[in-house]
Amino acid sequence: MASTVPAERDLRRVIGDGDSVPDGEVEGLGEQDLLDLYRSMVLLRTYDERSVVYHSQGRIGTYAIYWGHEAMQAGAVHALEDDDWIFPSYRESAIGLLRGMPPATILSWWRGHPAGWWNPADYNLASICVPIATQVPHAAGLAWGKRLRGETACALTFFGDGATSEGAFHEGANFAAVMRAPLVLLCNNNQWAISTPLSAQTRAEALVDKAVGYGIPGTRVDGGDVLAVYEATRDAVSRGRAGQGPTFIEAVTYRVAPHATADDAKAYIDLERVEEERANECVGRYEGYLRRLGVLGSELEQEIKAEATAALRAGIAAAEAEPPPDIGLIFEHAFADPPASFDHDLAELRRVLDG
Amino acid sequence: MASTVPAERDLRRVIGDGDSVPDGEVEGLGEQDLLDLYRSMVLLRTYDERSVVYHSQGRIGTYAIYWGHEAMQAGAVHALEDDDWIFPSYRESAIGLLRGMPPATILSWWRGHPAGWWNPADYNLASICVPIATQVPHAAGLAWGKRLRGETACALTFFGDGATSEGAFHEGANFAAVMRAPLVLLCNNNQWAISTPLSAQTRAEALVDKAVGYGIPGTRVDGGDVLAVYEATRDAVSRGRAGQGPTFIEAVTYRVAPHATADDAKAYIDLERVEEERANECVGRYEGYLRRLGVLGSELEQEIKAEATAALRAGIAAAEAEPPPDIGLIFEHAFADPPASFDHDLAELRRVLDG
Amino acid sequence: MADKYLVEAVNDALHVEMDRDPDVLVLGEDVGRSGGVFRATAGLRDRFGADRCVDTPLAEAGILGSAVGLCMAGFRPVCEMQYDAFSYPCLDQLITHVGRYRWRTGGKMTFPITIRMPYGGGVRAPELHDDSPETYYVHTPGIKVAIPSTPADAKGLLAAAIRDPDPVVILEPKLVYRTERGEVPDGEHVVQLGKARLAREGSDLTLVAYGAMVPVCERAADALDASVEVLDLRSLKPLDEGALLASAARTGRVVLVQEAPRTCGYAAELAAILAEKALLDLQAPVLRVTGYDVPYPYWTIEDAYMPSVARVVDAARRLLDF
Amino acid sequence: MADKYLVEAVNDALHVEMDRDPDVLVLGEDVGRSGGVFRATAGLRDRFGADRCVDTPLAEAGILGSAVGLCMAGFRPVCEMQYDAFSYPCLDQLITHVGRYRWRTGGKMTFPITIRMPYGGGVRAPELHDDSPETYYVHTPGIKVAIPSTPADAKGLLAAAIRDPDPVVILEPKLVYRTERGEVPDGEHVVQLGKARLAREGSDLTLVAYGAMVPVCERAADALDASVEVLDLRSLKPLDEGALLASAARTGRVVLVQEAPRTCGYAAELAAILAEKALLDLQAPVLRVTGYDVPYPYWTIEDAYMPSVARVVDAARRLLDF
Ligand SMILES: Cc1ncc(C[n+]2csc(CCOP(=O)(O)OP(=O)(O)O)c2C)c(N)n1
Ligand SMILES: Cc1ncc(C[n+]2csc(CCOP(=O)(O)OP(=O)(O)O)c2C)c(N)n1
Ligand SMILES: [Mg+2]
Ligand SMILES: [Mg+2]
Repeated sequence: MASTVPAERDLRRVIGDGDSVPDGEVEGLGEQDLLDLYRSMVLLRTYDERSVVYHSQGRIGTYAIYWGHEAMQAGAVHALEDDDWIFPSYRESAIGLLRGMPPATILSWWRGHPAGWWNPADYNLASICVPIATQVPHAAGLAWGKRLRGETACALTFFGDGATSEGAFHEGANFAAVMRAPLVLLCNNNQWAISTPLSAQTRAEALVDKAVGYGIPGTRVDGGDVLAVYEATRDAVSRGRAGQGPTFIEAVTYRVAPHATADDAKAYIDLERVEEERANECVGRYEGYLRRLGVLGSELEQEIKAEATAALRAGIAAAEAEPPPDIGLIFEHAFADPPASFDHDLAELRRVLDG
Repeated sequence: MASTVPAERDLRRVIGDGDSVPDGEVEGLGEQDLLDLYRSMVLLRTYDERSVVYHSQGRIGTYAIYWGHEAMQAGAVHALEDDDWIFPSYRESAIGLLRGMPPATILSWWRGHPAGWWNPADYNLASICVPIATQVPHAAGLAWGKRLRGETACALTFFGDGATSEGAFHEGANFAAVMRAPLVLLCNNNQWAISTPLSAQTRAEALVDKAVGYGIPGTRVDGGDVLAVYEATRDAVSRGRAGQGPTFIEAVTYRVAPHATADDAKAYIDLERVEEERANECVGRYEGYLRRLGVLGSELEQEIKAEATAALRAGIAAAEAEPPPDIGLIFEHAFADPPASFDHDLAELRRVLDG
Repeated sequence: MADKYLVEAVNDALHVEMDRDPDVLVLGEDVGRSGGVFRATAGLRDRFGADRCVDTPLAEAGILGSAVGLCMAGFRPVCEMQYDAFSYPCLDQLITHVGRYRWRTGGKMTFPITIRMPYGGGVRAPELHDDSPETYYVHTPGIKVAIPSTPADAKGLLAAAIRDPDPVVILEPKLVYRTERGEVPDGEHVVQLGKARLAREGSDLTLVAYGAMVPVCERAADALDASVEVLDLRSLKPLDEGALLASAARTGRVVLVQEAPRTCGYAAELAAILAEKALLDLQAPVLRVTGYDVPYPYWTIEDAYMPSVARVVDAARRLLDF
Repeated sequence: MADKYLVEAVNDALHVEMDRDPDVLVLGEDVGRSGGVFRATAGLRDRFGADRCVDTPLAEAGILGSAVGLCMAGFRPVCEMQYDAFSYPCLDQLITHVGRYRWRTGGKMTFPITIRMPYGGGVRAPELHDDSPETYYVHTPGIKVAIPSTPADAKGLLAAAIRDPDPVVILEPKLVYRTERGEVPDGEHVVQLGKARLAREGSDLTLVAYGAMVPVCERAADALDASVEVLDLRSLKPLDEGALLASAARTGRVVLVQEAPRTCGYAAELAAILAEKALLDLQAPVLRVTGYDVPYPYWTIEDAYMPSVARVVDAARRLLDF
């Protein structure tokens, strides 16, 4: 007998192929909203492409590329209100751009510079999470806390397909379900965990099936379709605000880029598949949609892209203008009231380095 | 759209109620097998009831009572071959009895005496696992290893409803699925984790739903029906031997006893429900079945119960006859080649204690 | 002032602090309906409601991880780990996030998390109910650690932990939960972290301990015909280094007592501090009386494993005769 | 003999040991298809098959927990943790089972598990790719710990770990994975655990280190106008206590160097041993040069955090002038 909480297996799509598959539309999204979404995607894309260049120029350190995931990221965040919280993984390092964070802040993070620190409360955006899946319980706790306070804010957390294998994902998802926390569990199924394919990560036919075990609704969307992601996230958020607890969204994408600038994917990835996916990448798909809708002309497109490029140019300049951090920072911020031994350690360190 | 790996939600049952619900039967189980099952249940029941007495007499330490879970335990183990491995939690501490382990060994474990140590390879039975759910990855590894060796042996692990919330359960279950390990994941859903009810543990309507997320089959049985548990386990084992990987079995029981001798359940449990469940306890149900089948008469019943009582009487005597362990044991068995410092530590300790 | 057992003092602190600050929230396994397996949280659920004394799912990393998120929502979570050895699943969250998140925000966001748990051996329990895990916590940057030995300190240190802007781990000596009894101030009572307690003054030798080892050292002091000082550290991080060095300077002879396995135990840290900063004061080697580098033994022989009065006395005599 | 980088020596050891013993099995994240993020396991999957060099799901507790079961099935699992800080999710399995299971069976069943991981800082990486977690491992009963500093020892210690009947953690200094280069014996090469290496003899002062801190100490020795001994411990547990005490007796001045945070770091254990057993040999305090008790900093300032030649030299001078 089938479970009574069936996960939706069909890929939700809105954008057509400009041919046999017709375009759909998302109720409530006006022209301005559609263009805002586009601006966000372009900004994310520009940040990513510039970062790869900056890395090759030695201007930032190792960088986790997200090329091709812009629709998934922008679609989700646009479905949130500003007081909703975002818990990103390193793969969504630039998501703050969609919350008004200066590119320089994120570039500084990748430059190993403390100017990359921010106060999560300033953007309702948690710090970039490096250990896989460990941000999921944080998001569950925040969402639970908001419910306890009677606030309407929700939380959304991004994590990958590989992350679903971690105990931290499991414990966080279950906590959210049990506490009826308004949380969107957004799984970016790009089908690779570094060199490990999804088939070596799980036997589930679809990651959305995991929702069933937590007794929460799950839905599956084409992660390259920004409007589908937007709609699915909006539905999940409204469920959360209505006190119905968390929702699991599997956004199906593909990692067309190496895991990070340090990684050589050729060793393991199927290059033909990569080419196919690249040809069908999400920004181009959305541009086609907007053009068919007559909302985007090449002039506006150029203008938006120029804006983004300018923002990044200014961003890297600002990041590089940051003065080198003082080593005193080593001893700051670990505690509100650092022990006296820290002063002694710092004094000694300065003496040694100066002499 | 429904998941393609639906978990079976209906409770599998074989034993009727001697009234409107007719008795079923399990193909392949002869009279002798039915009586062997009964003997095992009686032995487990006797061990448990005697242990509670021994504890009250101060002859064993704190003890985790399993009264009412005998059908779940015996049904599962009888479906295994001797070379299949068992990974118990503390709740199945006496499961070794069904593998020929002397009661004295288990009683010694609860007496905090090293005579309670055993070599898992002697019984294909792992040590009693105290930290919740942490035995699940062990069982997955053993089962995976057996497959790698081309052996037909499977593994079965017992864990509770509360255990399903732990990351260790999740990681172990997923490993087993991915490695196609011949593992039976047997969840004893007795609906309580100490004082925490199932409703505070998960939002899943049934724990068997968790199977879906791992892409493995799941089935749900009446844990008080020894034949249903036997049959479900036998099916799972044959799936495993056929190379089809793990199966999740939810055995629905109820914890009619306190969590352990130290626990006072009256503070939180529904006593009426406990009475109902006690009235419908598994040994009595099976006795009714055997009588209706004409396989068990009161004479034989008395004989079997007397055997068990004698075994326990001999067991506690043997356990109490164990000489107090020498403190030298503190330094043994941690390493195959203990460091010289251990000799020094022991010598000093003896000197201090003797002088 | 009221006479209380140590575990009652813990319960008292929780009542007072939850009453004082509506943002304080207790979460853990079985802390609510049953009031905790040691009854440390008894009465909280009835008094403050199921939303402020929460029976969580059975998942320690989930408990501590969600506490991080609760802080972001403005709460001050008090997490109970049911037993010492069952806190290990939360070490990953502790090390990678709890100890680092404030730093990660440039000090702009605080994480006032308290983690409290019963710890230590001698209670005749099955394995993994006996550990002394302080090293795992003390070694972790960004984490404070306190271990009370008296009912008054159990209340005061827990209150300090709950009010502290940073994460604090409180290890409660379960062995003496219901044997150590003493006067506990009514109402608000805070014992500042980082201040040791001179349990007994002396001039010949110093016994340094914390938690359940303090009463052992006091009995050892009684058994010795010498003027023995007993220093109850109370707070391991921050450490009252001044009190340690002052006592070592006074007596020149120091025995460090800890229940945990020896290698890299906290006594090693204390000995290292003495070897660096008190070398010229020392009139004899620094001795450690500790648990051994083995799995905590079965309880029929656990008393031989635990640092005992006899072992402490023996070490002290060796120093006095040095 | 062949000239190899340290990480190549690790790879060599894995090839030799897997070739030698069909029960040896490598498992971890990305160890197979890609040969590991540092290429330490490169070639193993092609050579020995996907069943003996296994890309596991992304779950460290699952990796170590299933390794326990693999031992019960007669295998000798070699688990890779992708980075130091990503080994923390496996600490629960390590402490509650890996270090105790042999004991739990009365010594009748062995658990020949090797856990290897790159560790340490200085590599200009985002946070949590820089930790030195040895204390968590060394403090845990039933666990052995070794840390090589040369390619030859990287091969020999790993081989010893794989052949050892008990669980061994090998921390590989990733900072020098591809800078330390040296002669590595071909074929089978085993360096017994528990034997320190006198990297350099001297009579005035001893620098004690392991892993990536050994080359730092050697450069510091060069910079000092004194006869400096450099002791490379190689194995932290078991420790070659004799070598430590002998060197301390020779020089009377000891500086202990470790990259990990100071409190309860391994240098504390070494200092405690000296304070107990070498007090009369010591002509000066025992100094520790360590990482600090703070989260490992952002990499723009990590060089100031890491124990440097300058800091070691400074500590040494203070002792020489004492
Ligand atoms: C706990 C932990 N283990 C290992 C790693 C190393 N690591 C970084 S990214 C990665 C793969 C993650 O895959 P996935 O979850 O699918 O996210 P994606 O990188 O594809 O976005 C691994 C293993 C880590 N960061 N944290
Ligand atoms: C990791 C861990 N956390 C906490 C405990 C304490 N504890 C012992 S039994 C128990 C409840 C277990 O409930 P369940 O899994 O349903 O098994 P049951 O006792 O009902 O058989 C808890 C929390 C433990 N043993 N291990
Ligand atoms: Mg992925
Ligand atoms: Mg239960």
